[in-house]
This record gives sequence, C-alpha cells and structure tokens, in this order.
Amino acid sequence: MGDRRVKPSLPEGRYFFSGNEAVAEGALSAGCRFYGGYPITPSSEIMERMAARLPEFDGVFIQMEDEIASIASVIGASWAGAKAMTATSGPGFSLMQEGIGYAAFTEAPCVVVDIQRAGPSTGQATKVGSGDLMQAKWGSHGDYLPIALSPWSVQEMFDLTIRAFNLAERFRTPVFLMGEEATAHLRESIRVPGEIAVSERNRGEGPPFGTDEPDGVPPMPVFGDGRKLLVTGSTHDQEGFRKTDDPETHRRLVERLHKKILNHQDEIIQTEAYHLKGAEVGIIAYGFTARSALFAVQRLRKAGVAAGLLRLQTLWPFPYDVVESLTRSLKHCLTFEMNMGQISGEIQKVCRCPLHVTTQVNGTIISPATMETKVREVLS
Amino acid sequence: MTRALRGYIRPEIEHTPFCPGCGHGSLMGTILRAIDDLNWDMDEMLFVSGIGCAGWIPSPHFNADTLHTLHGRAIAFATGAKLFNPALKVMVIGGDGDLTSIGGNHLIHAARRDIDLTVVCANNMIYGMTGGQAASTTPLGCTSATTPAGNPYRPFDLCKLLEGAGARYVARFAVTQPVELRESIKKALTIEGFTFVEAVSPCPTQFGRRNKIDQAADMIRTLQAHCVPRERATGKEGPDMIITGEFVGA
Amino acid sequence: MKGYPVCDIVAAERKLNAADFERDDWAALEAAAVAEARRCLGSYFCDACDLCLLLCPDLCITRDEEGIIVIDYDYCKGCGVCSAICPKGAIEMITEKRE
Amino acid sequence: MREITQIRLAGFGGQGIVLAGMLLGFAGVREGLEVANANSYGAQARGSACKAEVILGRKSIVFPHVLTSDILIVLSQEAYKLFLPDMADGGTILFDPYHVTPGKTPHTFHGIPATQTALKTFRTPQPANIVMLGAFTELTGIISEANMTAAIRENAPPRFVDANLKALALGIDLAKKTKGAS
Repeated sequence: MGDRRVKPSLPEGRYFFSGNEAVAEGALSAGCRFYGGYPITPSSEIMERMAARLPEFDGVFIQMEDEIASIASVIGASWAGAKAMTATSGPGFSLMQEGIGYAAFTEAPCVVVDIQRAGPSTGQATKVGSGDLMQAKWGSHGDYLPIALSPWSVQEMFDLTIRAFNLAERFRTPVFLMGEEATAHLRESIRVPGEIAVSERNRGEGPPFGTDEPDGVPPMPVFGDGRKLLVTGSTHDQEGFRKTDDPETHRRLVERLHKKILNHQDEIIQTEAYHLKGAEVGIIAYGFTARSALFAVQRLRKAGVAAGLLRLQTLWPFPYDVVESLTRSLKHCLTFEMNMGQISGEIQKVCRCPLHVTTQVNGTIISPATMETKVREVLS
Repeated sequence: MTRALRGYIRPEIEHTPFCPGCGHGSLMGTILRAIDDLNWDMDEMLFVSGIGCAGWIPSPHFNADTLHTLHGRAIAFATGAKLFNPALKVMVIGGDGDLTSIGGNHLIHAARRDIDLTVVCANNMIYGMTGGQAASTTPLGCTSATTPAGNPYRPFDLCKLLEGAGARYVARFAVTQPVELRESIKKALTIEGFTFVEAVSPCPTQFGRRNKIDQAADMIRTLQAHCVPRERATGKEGPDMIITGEFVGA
Repeated sequence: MKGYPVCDIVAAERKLNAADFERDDWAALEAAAVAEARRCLGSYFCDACDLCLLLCPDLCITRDEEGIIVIDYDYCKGCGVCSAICPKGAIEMITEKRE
Repeated sequence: MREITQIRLAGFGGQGIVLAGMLLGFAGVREGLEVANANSYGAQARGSACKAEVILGRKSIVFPHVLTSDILIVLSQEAYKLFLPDMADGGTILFDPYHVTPGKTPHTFHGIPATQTALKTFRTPQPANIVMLGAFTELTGIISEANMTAAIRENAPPRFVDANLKALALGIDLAKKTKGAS
C-alpha cells in the first residue's frame, strides 16, 4: 500500500514515545494536515502533540466544541483536500457516529483514533478496555463497512496510523485505529524509518460518486477544484444529485460501498501467525491482549505445549477466511478479550474447533499467567 | 426560473423545490443577487448547509461547490473546510431549527472563534420539513405540531444571541425586504470574520396553516405588518413584532 | 393580524393619515399629498418597481429586453406572493380552469 | 546485562517516580536497548503508592509490563511492602533509608540516602528521584553515565536540568561509597 515515498515527520532513528505521541507522529508522517478534536482521557496527548506539531507542517489544528463538531470539521477539511483526523475515546466515539456514517456515505477519507477505555458510558476513564469494537462496526445507522485496525505496540501506533491514512485515501472511507489505554500510555522504543510509503487520493476526472469503476472507488475532487461538487449525505447519484426516492440508486450506492471493501479484503486484511505451525491449541487475540498472548505462547512452547497465536491486526473487515482455515487445523481455539466477547462472536461464526472464550472487564489487562492457566485447563 | 440568475443555478435544475409561497425561494433569489452584485466567482465559493428546507437552498441548486451535511452540523463542517482552505469563500445557509436548535452550540462557538464564515439563517420559526414542529424560534403562544395548545416557551432572539457570541456583523431582515436583505448579505460576505444574517422567511405550509394564516399571500402581508425597522422602533413593540435592521457591524 | 400591504420601498414615501392634517408641517404635507396622488392615480398599472421579481419564491419573474416585467407561468406555482406585495395592485390572481 | 531487565521504580505520588522512569527509558534508547515503560495512572497521583516500570532489552520486548522485577528502586515503605513479593530471586533493591527500612530477604540491598542528600544539597527532597537514578547508573552499569546525562539534558524540564545533573552526580558518588563499603 502506498504509491509515493516520503520522509516521515522525524529524522530516521530510534525514539522513545508513548503510544499517543506515536499516533501523532504517524499521522504527520502520513501527511495529516488537519486535526479537529475535543479533549478526552486517555487520548488527549494525541491532540496536544498535534496542537504543538501541526503548525510546523503548515497544518491546521482546531479544538472544537464537542466530538460531533470534531468529526464534522474533519470531514469538511477532508472535502477541502486535507488528510484529516481526530482522536477520541469511547464516549466521544459514540458522539462521532453520525459524522462517521456521513463520511462513509459521502466517501470522505478520514482517520478516527479511538483510544478505548473501560465502558460503557463514562466508565473508568483512565482504565483499559476494548469494548468499542462493535461500535466501530455498527456505530452509525444503516449499512456501511468500516475499516478498523488494532495496534499492539507503540511501534504499531505509529505504523498503523500511517496505514490508516493510506487505507482511507485509497478506499475513500473512514478508517478507525482502535487503540487501547494500555498502549496509548505505554512508552516504548520505536524505529522511525528514513522513508515511508503513502497513498494519495485520486483527484482525477470522472463522476465523484460513480458506480462503474472496476474497483468501486471513484475519483475524489476537492472543493476549490472548480468541479462544482455536489456532496450530500442523502442518497445520491454518481454526480451527487439527491435521489431519495429512487430504490435503484440507493441499492447501487449501498452495494458499491460494500463491494469496494469486500472486493479488496486481501489488500486490507493483515494478520500475524506465531508458532501456529503444528499447533494444537491456538489463541486468537488483538491489541494489547496479543502481547500477553504471545508471551504466554512462548512460555507454553518452552514447556512443550503446542500452542500458537493468531494476531488480528485488522478487525474490520473481519478476517473470517483466515480464522476458518486456522481453526480447521486446531484442536482448541481460545480467545481473550477486554470486553464481553465482541470479537469472539465473529470467530464463533466460522470456528471449526471448540472455542473457549475468556473475557475480562475489570479495567486491567489480561495477564500472560491467566492465559497460560486457561490453555492448560483446556488441554487437561 | 429567471434568466438573470440562470448562471448561478446548476443547469440540471429547472424549478425550486419549495412549497408555493415559501420564503426560502425568495431568499434563494436574494442570496444569488447579492453574489451577482459582488461579481464573485462561484468557483471560489463553497455553500454548506444542513438538514431541513433551508438546507436545500444551496444544495443542489447553486452552481458551485455545495456540501449538504448533517442536521445542525453545517457550521462545524464549514469550519473544517474554511480553515484548511482559506481561499474558499464559505457561506452556510440553514434553517432556524437546523442552525439554532440542534446546531446552536456550533453556531455560538463559530461566532466566538470568529471563523471567517457568513451564516444566513432562514428563520421560518418552525420545523418545516419534518411537519411543523416547534423550534427554538417559534414565538410564544404559536401553534405547532408539538405545541398544540400554543408554544409555552420563549423563542431565541437570534441577533442578540449572536451579538453575545461575538459575531462581527449581525443583521435581521425579512424576505419581504429584498433590497435591504440583499445589501445586508453583501455586507456580511465582504466583512472578514464571522457574520450572521437572519432572514425571516414565511412558511405558509407549516407555520401559516397551523396559525390560521391560510394563504401564502396572507403570510406575506402578515410578515410585512409585523416587521419594524429598528430606526422606527419605539422599544414598546410587543413580542409578536419583528425588529429588523443591522445590529452589529453596521 | 392583518397588516397594510406596504413594502418598505413604498413606505419610504410617506403615507397620508389623519395625524398629518393636524400639524403645521406644510412641506411634509405637500410631499405626502403628492405621494398619495401618485399612488392613487397609478393604481393597477405596473411601474416596474421589481418588487414581485425580487420576492417571487420560484424565481420565475423577470424583465424582458424592453424592461417589461414578465412571468414565466411554466414555473409559477400560483402562490400569489407577487400579487400580495405589488404596491400598485397590478397583479391579479385568476383561478386556472381545468381543461 | 541479561537479555531482558525488568525494573520497577516505586514510591508515593509527587516523588517524581514517573519522570525518573521516563528518563531511564530515554537513556535506555540512547544506549541502543529496546525499552518499554508503563506507569500507574489514576489515584496513585495523590500521595498513595506510585510506580513506574521500565523494561530494558537486548531483544524486542514481548510483554511490556514488569512481571518479576530484577531491580526495585523504592522510595516508600508502603511501596517496598507492595512490590517485594514480585522481586526476582537474587534481584537488587535500591532503597532510600529515609523512607524504607528493609527486611531480611535474599536480595542484594543498596541503601542510598537520596532524600537526605537532596535535602542537604537542594533544601528540598524533590531531586531524590534523580539521586536514585545516579546510584542505579553506577551500581548496575546497564546505562552509561553519558547516556543518562544526555537523557536528562534532553528531557528534564529545562529550568531543572542543572539541578538534576548535579543530583545525578551525587547519586553516582553515593553509589561508589556503597560499593566501597560492601
């Protein structure tokens, strides 16, 4: 992914960043030049760093009056040509959903970083959780397919933020970086490369909401291009004219929005396999939980247990095929989630072996020891 | 449609979408005549609107970049577009329900920040598109679909609200004052910073019908009769009178 | 709630009323009398003040090459706003007959 | 140094524990090591137990939280009691005798009078955290003095850089004396 090589926001080298700082630098590196946001724990450091750093890149930072306005300003800036983003946490993510639906329907690229905390509602503002995954999938009304990525380290808070922008521009869609408090406030050494690959939006000719492109992603001109753009969140034809009474226009539009994601799953979905060769028992995990899981798997392997880990870096679209083919070869599959089993439900849909779900919603991370114990329990 | 304004309307558009006698059509003509007077290039303009009848004034009719957004959020969208590309001349057009009820917070904050936008609020004192429910601007005692016994709450004085929020220019004219309204919009467009024009606009279908003013023509006459230019106002006008004029930045 | 159908342009010229006769302001009275006479004698004749053109909600009133006000009935929705605001009473609304 | 060294800094809120952990992390990166640093957030900011965890690795760090600490730098009795059970066998404890009276456990103990030194030199206990870092530098040899100095220069609040560098040097001296004594 990425058709242009650029220098990142910092000189090549090793840095010591918090996850939130890494998100900001990843965004700047990817070409983000607009940030509209509203403070919320545990994501505020992203906003603070963008406030300090964006002016150095001739970018625009604005603190809006709420999260609804934040996502609206981001979409406005996106249509004006900006690579734009906002960052928030669960309560703000809830408020942003109407704007996210608008961005999906008008195909406005943007990146929304959700640093998840323990919910629902105000919940535990400073404690970790991972309960916003279904909200990312179904948060706004109607049918659309979001893209959601799950970073597990500070390095990935940087890398996947860049990837989120690339996916957003490539597919003209909102992309979510589903961070977690545990990674956002973690500090780690990371490597910033000398060059990164970035995607730029296609501003070319052709109807901006066309339906006949082979890959389903029409070109996106921006305001001021002289194209007299017609953008609306109502059902629209390929030129943007409202067609709110035409069943065929609505069907074609909604189906194309699905196809443009589903037909490119190979390009979007990324997973990582650890020790799965010959594994009898497999853990499927994502985000910070996958760090615990890998640690546990390594210890189990040392103890002679044939355990492995499948780490999901892309959560939406969900990697059903990868999960199905893996679970065909497993005797047991285990999941660990800092929610009541949101992703386990998806795994269950295609799981070909017994599935053992462990959930933990106490505002703390799931320890490697818990996982080791569970694996041994399942095997005994 | 009038030939004089054809160039400002998308070629695909043949007629206005508004009910017979809707003031929004008059306002649409007045806005385009103001831009015509200024001789501005529509390719440099961006019109942002929200949901509701007034949201349809620019979208899809105006032959320029138009952004038809979510209910109440037009100003927040416009803020993002304007800040990222300051070369765009950005005008937000919306109704009273859209801009001042659900969108009230965005309105006052954009004014406070002095974002360089011109906001035209087509105030018909009711939710027209959804079927005539009470808005934050429905006069005390008026009947609406949700205030069948008369509205028990006071309406916003939008101009005072915006003055308090720090807008650079604040004016109110009825669409029955097309010359003053046009001059006011021109002034608002040319003043740098946040400018606000309230255009009082009759809604015969939802407001008139529910308040025993059955004909569009009667709505116009009633509106005319209730407008008092601020120079002639004595300060003793009842709450049903509409004081028109420039309140800030005259 | 019925009001006198005077737009602000016309109202700029003063309207004659009883109070004016009780004052010694003869110059004002004369101006008012002239204005009233102009209004009265000009009734039912369009003097192309453009008010209907500016107010038409359907943007279907325009001036032709000779400056005469014309209405494009294809786009007229028959709301009657033009008739209501015409200071000369020069626009009459007629119910369309179904053919 | 071993492949992974797990370090816990603990005390009570306000002692600069989190800052010390961060500075240690910055120094670790300069040293060319992989670093993970997690801090306690929340109630711990108000005078109760507060901890910073720093993991230094010669290889990539899989699990970024401290499970058993190889080194405990401790500035309060409460924190000492809380984190002693998580010490690795044969681990090293750097404690400030002003706050901590250690028990008899099979660990290597270094008493560093950081708070008293800070009070004597700076008339405030605040730089005690950096004094401890100085002692850590000298005693463990994981991080060079040059890299620790650079980390402070680059990341400590600018107006306190000089004081912090002085505190670091004091800590190194105290550690040298401890080593001489043992």
